[in-house]
Amino acid sequence: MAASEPYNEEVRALFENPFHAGDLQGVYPETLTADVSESEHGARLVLYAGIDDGKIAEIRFRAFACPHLVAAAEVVCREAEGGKLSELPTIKANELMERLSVPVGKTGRMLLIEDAVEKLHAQSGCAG
Amino acid sequence: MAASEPYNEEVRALFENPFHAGDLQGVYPETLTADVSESEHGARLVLYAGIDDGKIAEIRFRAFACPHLVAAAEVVCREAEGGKLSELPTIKANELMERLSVPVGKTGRMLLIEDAVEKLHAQSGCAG
Amino acid sequence: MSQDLVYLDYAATTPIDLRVVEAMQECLTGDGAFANPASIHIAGRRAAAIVDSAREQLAELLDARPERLIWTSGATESDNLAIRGAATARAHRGKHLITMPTEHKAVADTFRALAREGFEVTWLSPDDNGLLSTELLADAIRDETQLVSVMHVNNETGVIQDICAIGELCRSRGVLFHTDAAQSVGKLEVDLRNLPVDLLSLTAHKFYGPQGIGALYIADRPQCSVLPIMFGGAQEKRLRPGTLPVHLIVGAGVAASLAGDEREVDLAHVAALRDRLWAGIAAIPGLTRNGREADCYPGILNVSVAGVEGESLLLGMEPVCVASGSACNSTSGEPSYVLRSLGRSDADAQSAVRFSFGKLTTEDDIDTAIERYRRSVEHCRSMSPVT
Amino acid sequence: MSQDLVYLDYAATTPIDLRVVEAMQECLTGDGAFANPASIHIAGRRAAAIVDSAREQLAELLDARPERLIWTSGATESDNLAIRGAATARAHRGKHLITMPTEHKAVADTFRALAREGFEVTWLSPDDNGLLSTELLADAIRDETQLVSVMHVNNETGVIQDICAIGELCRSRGVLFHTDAAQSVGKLEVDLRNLPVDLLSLTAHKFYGPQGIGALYIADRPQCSVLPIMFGGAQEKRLRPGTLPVHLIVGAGVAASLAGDEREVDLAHVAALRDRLWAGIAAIPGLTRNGREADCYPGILNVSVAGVEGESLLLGMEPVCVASGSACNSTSGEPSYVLRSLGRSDADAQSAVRFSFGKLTTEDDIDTAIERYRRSVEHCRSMSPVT
Ligand SMILES: Cc1ncc(COP(=O)(O)O)c(C=O)c1O
Ligand SMILES: Cc1ncc(COP(=O)(O)O)c(C=O)c1O
Repeated sequence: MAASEPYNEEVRALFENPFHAGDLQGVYPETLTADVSESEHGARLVLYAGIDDGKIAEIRFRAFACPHLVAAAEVVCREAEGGKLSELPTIKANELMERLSVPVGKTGRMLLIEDAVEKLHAQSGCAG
Repeated sequence: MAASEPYNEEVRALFENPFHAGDLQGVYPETLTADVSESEHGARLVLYAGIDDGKIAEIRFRAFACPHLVAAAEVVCREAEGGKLSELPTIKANELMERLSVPVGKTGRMLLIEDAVEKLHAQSGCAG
Repeated sequence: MSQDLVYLDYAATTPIDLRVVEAMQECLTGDGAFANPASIHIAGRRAAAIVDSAREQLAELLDARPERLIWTSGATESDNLAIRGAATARAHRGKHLITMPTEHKAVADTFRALAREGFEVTWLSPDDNGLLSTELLADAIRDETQLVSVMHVNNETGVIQDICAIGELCRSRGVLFHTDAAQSVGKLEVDLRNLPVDLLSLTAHKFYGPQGIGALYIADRPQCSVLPIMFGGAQEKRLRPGTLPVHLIVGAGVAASLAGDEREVDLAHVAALRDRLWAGIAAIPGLTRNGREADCYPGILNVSVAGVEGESLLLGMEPVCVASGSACNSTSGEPSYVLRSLGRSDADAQSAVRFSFGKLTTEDDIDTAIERYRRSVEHCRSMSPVT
Repeated sequence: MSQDLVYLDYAATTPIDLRVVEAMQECLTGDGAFANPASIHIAGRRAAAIVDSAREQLAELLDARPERLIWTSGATESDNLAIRGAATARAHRGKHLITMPTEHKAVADTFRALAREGFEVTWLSPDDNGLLSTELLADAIRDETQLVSVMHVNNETGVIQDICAIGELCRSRGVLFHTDAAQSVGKLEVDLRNLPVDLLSLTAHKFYGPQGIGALYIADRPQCSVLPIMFGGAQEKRLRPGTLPVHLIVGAGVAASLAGDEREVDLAHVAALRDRLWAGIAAIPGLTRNGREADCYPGILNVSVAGVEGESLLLGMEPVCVASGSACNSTSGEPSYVLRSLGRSDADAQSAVRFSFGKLTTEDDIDTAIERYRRSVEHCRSMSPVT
C-alpha cells in the first residue's frame, strides 16, 4: 500500500521551487562539475560549482531523479552556496533522508548526494 | 442458493389448512391404516381410512414431514374422500410433485404418498 | 427495521448499522475516497489514508497492532488463508493438524481439502456440552503437529470455547493456534494483547458491518508464517492480492468502532431478550435447549422440540425468520453435526431452531417469535403421528 | 465529481455511478434484502431473488446464461480461480499452460505460482504493437497444453487482443481459453454467445460498480471443469464459498445494466476525450504514444516522454491523478514490462503516464491534464541533465 503522504511539506516546496536547478550564471576562477548516476532506477545528478577563493560562489544542479533526490539536491545547494568547499562533506545522506522523510527504499538513490559532493571535493584538490 | 420461493401458493394453503390432518371422526364398518416412513429424513406418513361399502367415507392423515409432503397428503385425502378405494392407486407422486412444485431432491420422500396409498389398497383386499 | 418480517437470524448476517451505511455512502461519493489505495496519486493516497484509519479502528477493537490485520473478503477467505496458508508454510516441519468436527464449514472443509492433499487431520469431538477438553487436546498434540484450529463462538449454538486455555496449551507445545472468531468479534471481548491466539478470522457482516469484507489477524511472532492462497499483487503484505474495496473497509472500520463502544450494552440487551424468549417457550413439552446457558453467547438460543419436523416448523413460524441449524447448512437438509455432538438424536437435531438476535431486536419481536413458535409447534404436533 | 482533483485513473478504478450507489443503499436498508441468500426463510429468499436478478443483469450484458456466472470478490480472485482451478482440474491430462508476460499480475503471478508447483508455463511475448500473433500461439500449443490465458484489454496501454481468433484457435486444438476481461467488460462489447471463450474474469469497479465484487464466467462445456481454490460451503455451485454480499451484487447488476445501455455513448465520449488529449500533447518533443490508436480501447492513452523522470513528472502534474504504468505496479517502482515489450527503453518506460478516463470526465478535465502535463514535462526538463 502507498504511504498516505509520500512527500513532506519541505520536499514539495523544494521540488516546486528548485532555485538552484540549471546552469551556473556567473563566471568563476574555477568551475567544478560532479556527475554521478545510479543504474537501478537510472537516476542521475550533476552538481556545478563556481569556486572563488576556496568558497562556493555559486552552485547549481541538474537531476534526472525522483522528487526526493531533487529536493535533497536543492537543500545541498542552498546550504553550500557561499560556504567553504572544504566544509561540504559534512552533508550526510541519512541526515537529509530524515529531514525530508525519504522512504528507506530510496537509500541507494539518496547516496548519490554524498557521491556528488565527494566528487566535487575530490576535484578541488583539498580532499583527504 | 435457496430457490427464491420454495412453496407455491397451493402448498401454503394446504399446509395452513390441512383439514384432513388428525384422527377419524366417525365409526365405520372397516378402518384401514397405512403407516409408511423413510429413513433418510425420518419422514413418516400415516393414512387412516374409514371404509363403508367400498367407499372411503372418511380419510385422515398424520405426518411427520416437510410442508410438501403434508400438502400432498392433504391433496390425496381431499381427492380420495368420498371416492372408491379401488380408484386410489391412480394418484401418482410425480403428478403431485409437478402440481405442488416439489423440488426434485424430495422425490424419495414424496414416494411415501404412493407407498401409503398402495398399503391402504393392499389391506382392503382389492389389490392386484 | 421491518414492517412484515421479524428477523431473528443475526448469526447468519446482521442488518447493517445505519451509521455504517452513512460512512460507506460518504466514501462512495466522496472526493477521491473511492480510488485505488495502491495508487500513488492524491486520490489514491486519500483512499489509503481511509483504509489505514479503518484498520486502526478494527485494531483498536481487538487490541492488536493495525499492521497485523489483513483485509479479506470475509471469514471464509480468512479461514482458508489462515489454515491452508499456515499448514503449507509449516509443512516442512510436519503435516499433522488438529481441529473439531463442530467447526464452521469454512474451517472444516479447508481441513478436509488439506487431508486429501496429504496432511493428517485429527478431529477432536467436543464433550456433551459442546466444549473441547484441553486434556483431549493435550493428548492429541504430537511432535509433528503444526496447527490447531478451534472456533471461538459456535455459529449454531453459541457455545463459547475457552480459547485462552486452548491457545496457552498450543503455545506451550509450539503449535500455531487459529480461531474462527466470526461469531464473537464485535459481540464478546476479544483482546488480542492478552489472548494467546496466532491467527484469527473475522467478518464484518456479523457485527453490523457490510457483507463482503473480513480480516485475518496474524500475530507478530516468527512462527506465524502464512503462505498466500491467491496471487497477483503486493496488496496486504503480499498475502492477499486485489484492489482494496475502500467503502467496505470503511464500513468494517466504523462497525468495529461502534462495536467497541456499544458491545457491553448490546450484550446486556441480547441477554435480556434471550431470557424473555426462553421464558416464553421453556414450558413447551419436549423442548430441549441446545447448549448450556452458562456456556453460550446470549445472542443465540438454539432449541429442539420432540416430534416436530423442522422444515414444517419453520414454515409455520413465518414471517419470523430463524435458521434451522447453521444458515450455511440450511439448503442441504442434513441434520446438524454440532447438535448431534451435543447428544441430540437426528430427529431432535432436525427440529432445531436457532433464534439469534441483536441490537435492533425488540421485545415485540421476541414476543411475536414466542407466539409463532408455540403456534407452529402446536400445528405440527396436531398433524404428527409421533405423539 | 471533485472540486480539487482531476481524476484520470479510471483504469485503476472508476468512480461509482450514483444510480448504483442508490440501488446498493436501498438493498442495505431494505426490508430483509440484506439477509443471507442461502437462508431459507423469507428474508433469505428475498435476498436470493435480488441476487438472481443481478446475475441476470450481468448475464444480459455478456449475452451469457446467468447460471454460468460465479460471483467472486473481484477479477483477481476470478483469475486465480479460473487459472488454478482449470489447471488443477485438467492436470491429469497434461501440465502445459500458455500465457503472456504482459498479463495483469493476477494472471501472471498465478501462472508463476503454478510453475513453482510443477506446471510448465510458456510465456509468449507480444509483437511490437503489443499483440499476440496467432501463429506464435499455434506453434506453442502442444498435446499436453490444457489452458491458454490472454487478456482482452491491457490495463496499461489499452491494447485489445483478438480474443475471438485466439479462442477459435484454442477451441480447434482442444485447449481451454481464459481471458481476463477486467478492462473490457462494460466498456467494449463482450458477447459470450459468439466469443469462443471458456473462462472470463471481470470486476465491477472497472465499470462504475462497487469495489470488492467480480465474477467468473464458465462456459457450459464439459471441458470447462474448474476446481475450487477456497472451501467452506455450497454457495456459487460449490466453487466459491462464503456469504454472498448482497449489496455488492446488486451494485454489480445495476452497473452491468447501465453499461449495457450506455456503452456506445460512453465509448464515443472517451474516444473524443482521448483525441482531445492527444491533440493537446502530441507536439511535445520526445513524446511517444504507447500502443497504436487503432489497437487500443479509447479510454486509455499511455505516453512516454524522453529525458523525464516518472515520479517527478507525476508530482508535477498534481492535482491531476494519473498512473505511471499499471496502478498495481505503482508502488514497486519497476519499469513496466508491458511498455518494454512495446520496444520502450527502461528510461522511456519509467516516464510513462497512463491517462484513463470515462463517463464523468469532462473536456475541462482533459484541458487541465494537458496543461499540467506540459508544465510538468517542462519543469522536469528544466532540471534535467539529459538534454
Ligand atoms: C463461525 C463462522 N465462520 C465463518 C463464517 C463465514 O463468514 P463469511 O460468510 O463472511 O465468509 C461464518 C458465517 O457465515 C461463521 O458463522
Ligand atoms: C486486467 C486486470 N485484471 C485484473 C485486475 C484485478 O481486479 P481486482 O483488483 O478487482 O481484483 C485488474 C485491476 O486491478 C485489471 O486491470
